[in-house]
Amino acid sequence: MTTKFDVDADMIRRLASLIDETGLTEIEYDDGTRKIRVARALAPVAAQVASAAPQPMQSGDQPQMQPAPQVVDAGHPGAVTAPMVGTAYLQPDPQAPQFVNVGDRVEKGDTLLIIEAMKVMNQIPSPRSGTVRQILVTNGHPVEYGEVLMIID
Amino acid sequence: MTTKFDVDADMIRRLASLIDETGLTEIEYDDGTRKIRVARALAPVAAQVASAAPQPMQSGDQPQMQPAPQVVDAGHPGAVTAPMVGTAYLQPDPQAPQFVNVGDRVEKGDTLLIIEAMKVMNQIPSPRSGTVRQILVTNGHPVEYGEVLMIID
Amino acid sequence: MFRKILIANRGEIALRIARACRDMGIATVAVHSTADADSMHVRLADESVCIGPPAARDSYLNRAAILSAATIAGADAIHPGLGFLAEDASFASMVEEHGFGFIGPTPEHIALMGDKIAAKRAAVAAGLPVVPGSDGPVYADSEARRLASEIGYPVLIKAAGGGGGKGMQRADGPNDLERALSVARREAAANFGSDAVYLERYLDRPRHIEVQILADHHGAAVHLGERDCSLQRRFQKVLEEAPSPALTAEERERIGSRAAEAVRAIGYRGVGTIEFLWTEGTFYFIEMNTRLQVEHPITEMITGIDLVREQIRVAAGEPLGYGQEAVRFQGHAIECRINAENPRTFAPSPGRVTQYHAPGGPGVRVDSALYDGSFVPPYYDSLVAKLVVHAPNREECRMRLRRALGEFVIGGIDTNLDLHRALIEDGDFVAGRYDIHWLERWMRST
Amino acid sequence: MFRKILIANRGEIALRIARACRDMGIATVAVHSTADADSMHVRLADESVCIGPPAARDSYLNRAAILSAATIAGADAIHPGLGFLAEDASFASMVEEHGFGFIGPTPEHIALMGDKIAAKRAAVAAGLPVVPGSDGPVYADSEARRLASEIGYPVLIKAAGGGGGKGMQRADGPNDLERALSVARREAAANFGSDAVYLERYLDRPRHIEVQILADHHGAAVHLGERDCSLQRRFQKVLEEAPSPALTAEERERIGSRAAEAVRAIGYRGVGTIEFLWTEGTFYFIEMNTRLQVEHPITEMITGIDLVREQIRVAAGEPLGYGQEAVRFQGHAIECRINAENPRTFAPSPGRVTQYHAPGGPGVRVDSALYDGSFVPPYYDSLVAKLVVHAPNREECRMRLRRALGEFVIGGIDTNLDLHRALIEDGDFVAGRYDIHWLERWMRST
Repeated sequence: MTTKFDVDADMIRRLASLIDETGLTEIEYDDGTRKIRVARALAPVAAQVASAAPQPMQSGDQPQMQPAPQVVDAGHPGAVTAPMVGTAYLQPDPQAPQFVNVGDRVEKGDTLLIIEAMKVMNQIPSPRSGTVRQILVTNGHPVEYGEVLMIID
Repeated sequence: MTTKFDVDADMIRRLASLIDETGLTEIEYDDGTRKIRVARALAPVAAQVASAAPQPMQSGDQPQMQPAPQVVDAGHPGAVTAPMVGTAYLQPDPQAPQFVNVGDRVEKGDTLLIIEAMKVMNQIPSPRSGTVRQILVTNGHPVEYGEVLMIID
Repeated sequence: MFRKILIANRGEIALRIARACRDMGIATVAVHSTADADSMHVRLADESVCIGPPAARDSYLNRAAILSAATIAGADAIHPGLGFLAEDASFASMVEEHGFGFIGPTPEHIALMGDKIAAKRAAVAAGLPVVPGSDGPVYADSEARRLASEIGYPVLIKAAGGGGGKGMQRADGPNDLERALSVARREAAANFGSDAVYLERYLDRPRHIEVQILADHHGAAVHLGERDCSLQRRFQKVLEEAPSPALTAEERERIGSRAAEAVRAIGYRGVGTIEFLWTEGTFYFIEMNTRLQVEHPITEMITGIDLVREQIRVAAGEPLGYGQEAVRFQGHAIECRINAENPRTFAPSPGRVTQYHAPGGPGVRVDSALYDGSFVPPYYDSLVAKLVVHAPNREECRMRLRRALGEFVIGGIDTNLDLHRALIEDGDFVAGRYDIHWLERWMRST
Repeated sequence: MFRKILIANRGEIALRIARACRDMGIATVAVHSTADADSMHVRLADESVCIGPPAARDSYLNRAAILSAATIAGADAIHPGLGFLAEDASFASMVEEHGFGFIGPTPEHIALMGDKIAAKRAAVAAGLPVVPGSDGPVYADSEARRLASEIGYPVLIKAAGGGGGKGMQRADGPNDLERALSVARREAAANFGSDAVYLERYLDRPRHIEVQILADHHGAAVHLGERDCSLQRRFQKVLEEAPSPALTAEERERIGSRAAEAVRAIGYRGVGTIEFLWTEGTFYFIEMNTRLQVEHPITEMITGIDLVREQIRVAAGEPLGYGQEAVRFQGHAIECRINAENPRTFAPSPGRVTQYHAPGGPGVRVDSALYDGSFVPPYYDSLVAKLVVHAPNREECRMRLRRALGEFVIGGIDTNLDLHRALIEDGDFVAGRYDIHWLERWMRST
């Protein structure tokens, strides 16, 4: 693990526009010490022909949940990952405010969001105290096991 | 090409006994500047199972023609290679002496051996003037196109 | 017909099912553990969902995660494959309760056949011959003694909840019975949570012969012939062939018809396999597997019927549409199970595949999720490829298999390819002369 | 039976023949140029002999080198494969003069069918329908004018020694005839060393349909059904299927029987293909290929007959052993020719293969000499793989082909995989509605 991870938002924006321009679905860049990967999953078409060629892992539902280029690195020291597969909710109920917002200070154990799996609402606690830097999930959209939900450091 | 090629006979003998000991069919060794490869082709058995795994090219008849570990490098500056496939004869007729022997001085154009192909006796001339260092074919045995026949430098 | 199927499995069988779906124009959802993110079954699916960490109990055996994945992906049916949850009646129930189609039999049939004593009773009721033995669990030693002398020694004591050779003991005579009973009970309790055991006659050197059946939801059922799976090591099948070199045409027809009738009698639906021991012309039911079988491709090769397609079709409620007379058997097929394992110790050999080249040409089929650069994780079964060969007759099939085994290259991990290469050269194998103990004897002698 | 066969070819067809030999227990000798020393056909042979430098005229077309190789290796027969020396009557003669078996027809039959005018006359004599046209070469313009008005415009002027579209000109009316004649004569002289030309009716949008035949040395002959090879680009077949989506069962049976009768009439032996143009229910003989055909696997898939095995068997003098009634057609098969070529310019794309993964699973066969790390040399044909798919009917076959094309990975060189992927989605292809010009029209429009 690197001691400090600095998310270079400009770099990500630049890579995102490169993705737009080139029609690529993924760019990975490794300068020997650091690696950055951006990907944009494609919308599935009915009975599309899958290819055995290496390609970014994609979920057909990801385009809805992550319309923006997705920067996922479960190895990020501030990453909070999904402990289960299910549907993410950022509010306790549709009328209520979000559990947390970007910039909020949270304590270890504070509820960050809910993941619904098998009709059960699972409150996901913060694994550490810190500041919410990024929220990477969209309210009401599915998440996979291990997916980065938030960055808190 | 290296300017001078020194055949290390001891090394070859050592590798040959390693081949015996280990049951390998080929050893290749590259120290960055020099490469040496020794191989012993196996006798074919009827309907043996060929393998798609990389292996030294082998002719089923080679065990007869080259019972000793074979050191072939067509890139050797002194190599004289077979211009056709056929049967090699080192003498003009069975009673006559060999065209050339190891240590002989030959002039460019001197006949080195005969390759019989399609009942035609083709005299193979020396491509250069020099000394016969090695004779790598056995009288009356087949040779492939491109196979090293002799080393003359 | 289903629109989108979630495949609750991994490796070659997940790939096999995905191929059938693609061939039918059905979208697929792969689920995978974090260890399998780059695996072929994920690459070739239309969508994929990561459902948990490497340990199978947290991923491929995680019922809640699989059902959540099916929900968020919008699948309308779930295929359990084989192993993992394929014979878990409670999973089948949950799948149906959540409104998904379960591509397999009813939970009741799964439960029935999962209980070895109940299954044997059902087989008797359906007219199948069984190994002579106790009608149910045997509790008292005195009862065991009386039954054993009726059945005739040697007898086999087997765990009621069992399988895989655990809780199984042989008693050669009355003096040996008490010991065998107590060991079997202890093993049964340790492995299956119940010390219930039952008695069966011990068969000397039988063959393992199983009949593939296929039934729709409307009462139609056919058999697709038998497979000879006698070549086993520690109850694990190593090489299977169809048809069996031992059966006569009359035996084949007779056991096939009885299997199909039995399936109709119990109202079974989907694909299934009825396993028998066979010795000297007599069949003895041992169990029924209520799922697709690893060795199903050899049946596909000799019948030309795509079993996974048929399984999906009937699960969607479609009628079979043909009768037994439409099932034709052509030629001979052999499957070699290629395992990632040490050739001497048989320990699993996980790792990075540094070279992969599958054999090709006529009559050769490879079902494998390996590719050059793929990783065989240490967490799961060591089966990494199935080499299936078809030819007009057994000897041509064996020659073609020899050729295909010679072409197969898997580098970076150890495999049992050499075991298969040697096995098919043995005179007994060439003659088709083997029983369920033959392979272990052969391995000790070579 | 032969003990050791020298395979005088390279690439996938040499591998195909080596596989048949291995399946039969016959030893193989590969010959190769220096460019092919590491190629798969060499790796999988029992023995190999380097016969010359990369240029085909000095290696794979070098008759003396091949015969010397057969002598030193102790082969007892030579299989010429296809292309190179396969239809060279003088090579076939030399092989027999040197005491080797030639796995192919007699030199006389090769020569007969190599002369397009003589072949057409032989076809007429054997009762096959031919395209209306001149009976032989046409020398005077006045004779050409008289014949053309008899045949009816448009007419096609073709080189007597020709093939491959060279020396072929179409004349739409009397005013166009003189120009077309002089161009065709000039091209014929330049390409074939003779300016002899002949006239044929021009058929508008026919299909290319060919019948596979197989005959032994004892007068027995069967047909193995037809292949539809209408999808062509510059006279090169791109995708073939069997059976043809256009023929009725009656047409199939009629043309098959006539082809088998013709073969018996001329005393032909071995495998061969009689090519026809077909339009509105009528067949017109165009030529006969006296060798194995690239697209032979689709016939193998629907008949279950190993054509190369049969070819070797009959060449060794064995009787066919079965009649037409034993030949059964099952399902549908399609072959895609995978070429190493630039997808836009169609220029060959030689180079190092950096990734290779062939599709697998049921109904999928790949004939290819590629492997991960292999090199496609620039000296030879660009065909590098044949993807052959079989299924119970045409639409299932197309769906399975789509799946298999999706699984196929060839990296490092350009291929036409994407062309095939797009082609099989076209509505006309789905409907089986195409003629010999369709593919070029489609490629211009996409």
